[in-house]
Amino acid sequence: SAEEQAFQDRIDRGEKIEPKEWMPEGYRKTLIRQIGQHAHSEIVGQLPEGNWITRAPTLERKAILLAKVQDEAGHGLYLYSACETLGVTRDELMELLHAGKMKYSSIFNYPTLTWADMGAVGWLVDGAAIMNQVPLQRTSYGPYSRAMIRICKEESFHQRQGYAIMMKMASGTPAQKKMAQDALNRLWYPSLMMFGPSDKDSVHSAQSMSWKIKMNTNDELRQKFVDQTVPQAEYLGLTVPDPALKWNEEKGGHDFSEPDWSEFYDVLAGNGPCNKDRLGARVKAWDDGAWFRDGLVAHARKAAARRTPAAAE
Amino acid sequence: SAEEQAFQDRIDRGEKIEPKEWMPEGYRKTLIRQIGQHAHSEIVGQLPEGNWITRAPTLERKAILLAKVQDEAGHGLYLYSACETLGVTRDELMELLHAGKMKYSSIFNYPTLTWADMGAVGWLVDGAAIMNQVPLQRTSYGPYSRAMIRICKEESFHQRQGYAIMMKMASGTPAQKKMAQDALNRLWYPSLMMFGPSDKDSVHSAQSMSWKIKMNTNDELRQKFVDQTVPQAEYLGLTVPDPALKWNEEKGGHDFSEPDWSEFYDVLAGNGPCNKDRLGARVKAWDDGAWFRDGLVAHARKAAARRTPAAAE
Amino acid sequence: QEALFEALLRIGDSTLILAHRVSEWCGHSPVLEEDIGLANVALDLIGQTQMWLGLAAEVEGKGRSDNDLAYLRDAWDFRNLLIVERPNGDFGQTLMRQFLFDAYHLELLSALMQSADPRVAEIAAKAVKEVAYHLERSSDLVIRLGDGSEESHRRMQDALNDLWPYTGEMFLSDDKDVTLAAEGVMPDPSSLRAKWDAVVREVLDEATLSIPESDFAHKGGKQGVHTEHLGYILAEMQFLQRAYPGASW
Amino acid sequence: QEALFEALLRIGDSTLILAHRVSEWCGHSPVLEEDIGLANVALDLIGQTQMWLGLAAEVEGKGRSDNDLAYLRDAWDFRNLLIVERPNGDFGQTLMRQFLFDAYHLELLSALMQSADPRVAEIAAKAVKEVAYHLERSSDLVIRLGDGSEESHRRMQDALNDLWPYTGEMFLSDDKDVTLAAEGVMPDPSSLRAKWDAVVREVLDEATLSIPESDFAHKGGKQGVHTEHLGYILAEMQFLQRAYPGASW
Repeated sequence: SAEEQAFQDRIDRGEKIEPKEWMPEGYRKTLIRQIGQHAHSEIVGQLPEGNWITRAPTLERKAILLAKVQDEAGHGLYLYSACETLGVTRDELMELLHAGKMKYSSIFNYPTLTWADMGAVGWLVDGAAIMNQVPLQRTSYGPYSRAMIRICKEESFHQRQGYAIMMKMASGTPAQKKMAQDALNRLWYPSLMMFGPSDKDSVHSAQSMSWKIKMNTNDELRQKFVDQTVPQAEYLGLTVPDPALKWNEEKGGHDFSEPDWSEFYDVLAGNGPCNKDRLGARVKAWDDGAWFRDGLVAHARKAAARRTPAAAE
Repeated sequence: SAEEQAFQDRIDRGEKIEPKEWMPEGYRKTLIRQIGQHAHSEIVGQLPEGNWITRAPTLERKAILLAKVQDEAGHGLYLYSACETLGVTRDELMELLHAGKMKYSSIFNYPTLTWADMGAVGWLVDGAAIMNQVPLQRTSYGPYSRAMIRICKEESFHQRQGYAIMMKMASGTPAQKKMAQDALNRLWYPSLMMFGPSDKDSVHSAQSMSWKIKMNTNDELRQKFVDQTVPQAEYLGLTVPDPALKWNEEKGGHDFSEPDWSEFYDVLAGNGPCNKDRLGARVKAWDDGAWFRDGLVAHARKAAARRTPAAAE
Repeated sequence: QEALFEALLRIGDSTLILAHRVSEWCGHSPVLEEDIGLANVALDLIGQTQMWLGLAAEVEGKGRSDNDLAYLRDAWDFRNLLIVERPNGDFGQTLMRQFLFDAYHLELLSALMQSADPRVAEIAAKAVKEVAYHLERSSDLVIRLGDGSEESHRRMQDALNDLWPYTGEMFLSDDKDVTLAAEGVMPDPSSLRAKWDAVVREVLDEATLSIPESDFAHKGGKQGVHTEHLGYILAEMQFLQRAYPGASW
Repeated sequence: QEALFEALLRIGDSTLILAHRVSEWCGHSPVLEEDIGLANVALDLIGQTQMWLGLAAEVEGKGRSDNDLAYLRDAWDFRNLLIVERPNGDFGQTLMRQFLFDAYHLELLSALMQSADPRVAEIAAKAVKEVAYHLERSSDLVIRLGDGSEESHRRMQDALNDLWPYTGEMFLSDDKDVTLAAEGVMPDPSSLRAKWDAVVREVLDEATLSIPESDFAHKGGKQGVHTEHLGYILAEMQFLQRAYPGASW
């Protein structure tokens, strides 16, 4: 339609779309799915790292980790707000998450098993997230773009902190070094999966790219991530768990093994190491907290009634 | 009455009273209170020691502690059975406990704070319990007397195990020795309280003694306990936390300080360190387990109905 | 030798961690008879742990004891099945976990009694009677609660659904399993499946419970990749040995 | 000197253990805003712990660090108030514990700002703003939930009843308190009671909650005699430092 053409022209010119402006239903829906999923990932993402807060090995590390997990909750807040500008409430989004009708990033279905995972999550998982998110700062939807700008700033800080933990571990005692290598072994392929399936198997991509909701292909970003991460691993003295990994002079990037995509689809389907525990923890938190939320609503009603006694009659 | 006189004569002759035989209502009630309280003490008594099973320092110690706590549950079982012969059910007794209408031994309202407490509880608490129980093997009520005979055998085994832990601790590292002394410091006076208030303040005593439900006065037993325990503490190289403690040649026993009876009455009134936690844990176990007990009853009904189909019609 | 060491850890760590979980119920179970019954199971499992880890330490030959293995390894060196580290949940979850494990445990021990290694066969022969009783007890309760009240049925079915994905790991073989099976020291885990299936299906049928259809299997425990729960178990279990190194208890 | 060391532990251990309890909620609270709010409180308390235990280590003069004090002492060497080691319970219990402690904490820090020891006064001055905000936040929520729905009122009243017996310890003085009060380094704990009472009563009144009548007070934390909960907290918190002694993180 003409409306759609005008909309696409605006995007092509690099204009930002703002909440009250006209947009195609598909654009709105795709954005809700994408931003909502990102928001859910932030809050579910509190759990694997939250798992080590009470066991952080020093007071400084505990404080840094607490601050990081707090930032993630904050990112969830920005993103839910961005999503709400599209006409869906946070509670609706939560319900969809709890009913299993919306996803969160599958990476959070892997367990955090040693302290080195706090380093590897920051280094690899936040690293991959940033790789995905930096281009989204230029996404076409205004509130989303602005949320991404704030988030990227904090995420790169988190990534540096994660790398600093890896440095400590990799240059520590033999046990610490072993922990660091073990964390890399377990998290390498799941991190590669964070960019989604190979372009040839990826649905929705073309439309999302023309709408500037998606800025790069999955394979482009994955390649970039590998090329950035491999020298960092070398600097740490750790070995990337991929015997096929090799610099390819011709393409100016690394050749590397694909992750096991059957595992990816399994985890997506609910059969990951922690799917049930993660979603179960969120549902329990929500259900156990119902009285708290209801209590606050009840108080607000009473307070309002006291302010305008007429309303109470 | 003549009946009462005949009953008292039997007791005086050393005869045992058996369940179906006539007995004064007061005798029955006093026995229910005393045996029920003793049964409750066994099951609440699982908690302070159960607190260290998952943290026992070696596999052998863990096994010994598990076996001990299991024995306590077993003692509870004998005693509830003995009590049931007096016309009250175990469930009724449980409800009285949970409603705070029946007591358990106040000693279990003290926390177990270090591994040495596993030694001190065996040595002092079981030691005091045995001192109370040995004479009760000769009590006038048959089922109670027989239960006490079984229990005393196991308890003295527990006491030796407790003392063995104390030996290890007292001859161990400085930290272990300190733990042992600390446990003695905390548990000495509560153990003395286990014999009940001083004879001059003790109610029900005379009647219970003539019925041979109570065989010795509180003060007699307390003196005996002190005289037995002091040399054991000396052998361990530990100091009884009582500066007034002294051998009195004339009376052939130790002089010692009375425990703080106001603390005793406070704890009895519910204001001990763990009263709420202990009773709360038992009530929670009972409430959480309701579906389990109901399920078993439902199954038994179904099974009975299947056996005699007529009953189901 | 190294394969045998690992295989012994797989058994001994499983009995140790299950004993830990079971013993958490001490004093908190729904009836006094269960307090006694569970303590008895935990006690048997600890005794078996002492034998398996004792033999593992001997096979390793580095001067470590059963206690050293139990108290001074971190999670990644543990080789227990994931199912035994699952949280206790309600009593139904605990019972179902016990039943599913007991049925496997009994088949395993029965096979181990034929081990070419007499030390292994001897331990298995000692443990098998205890475990036959564990299975008798847990089967009986699973049947009564599955075919009990509506609520008890629902809870047992939920427990089965939650735990089923943790049973597949019992029957997965890796290189070490293959090596030891070839030597006749240990059975190939996959060879235990048919009998386990038969026992489990019979009991669950009688309990009126439905076996979940998914055959997804959590795995990793046997290779030292555990759930997030194990770290907490060990922090608690090992505290005294860690905080007071070298002390004798 | 020894009295000062002890007094600093009493403050620093209380902030440390409370931070631990609060941080257990991370990712599990009833709304996202509370996840953020609680993490913030925990973060402030950890920062304060570093200062208090850092100064304690300096005063002790035995070459220990704040981390050594936090990670390498067993329960009996901890000096925190018992209230901070109470289990989190439902969110109402957590909030009520926070409120009762915040009100005390603010009075304590206000007094410490006048300390004759400038190092103490300096830390107090840094912490007092954070804690004023904690109290503002917890008071507000206690009022809204106490005067909220029937259920939220009931839960807050239950929380108050359960926790009230743990408030008395805040105001008990022992020899060490008396010594330091005489030197003007620390306030006499009993001197903080009146203001605390006033603040707490005002908030609880507005929250329509009734203060329990019993004045029974649990005590012992300040002397190292704790509840059974502290041992479990430390086993978890200290695991890495205990299991990998001497490593740098």
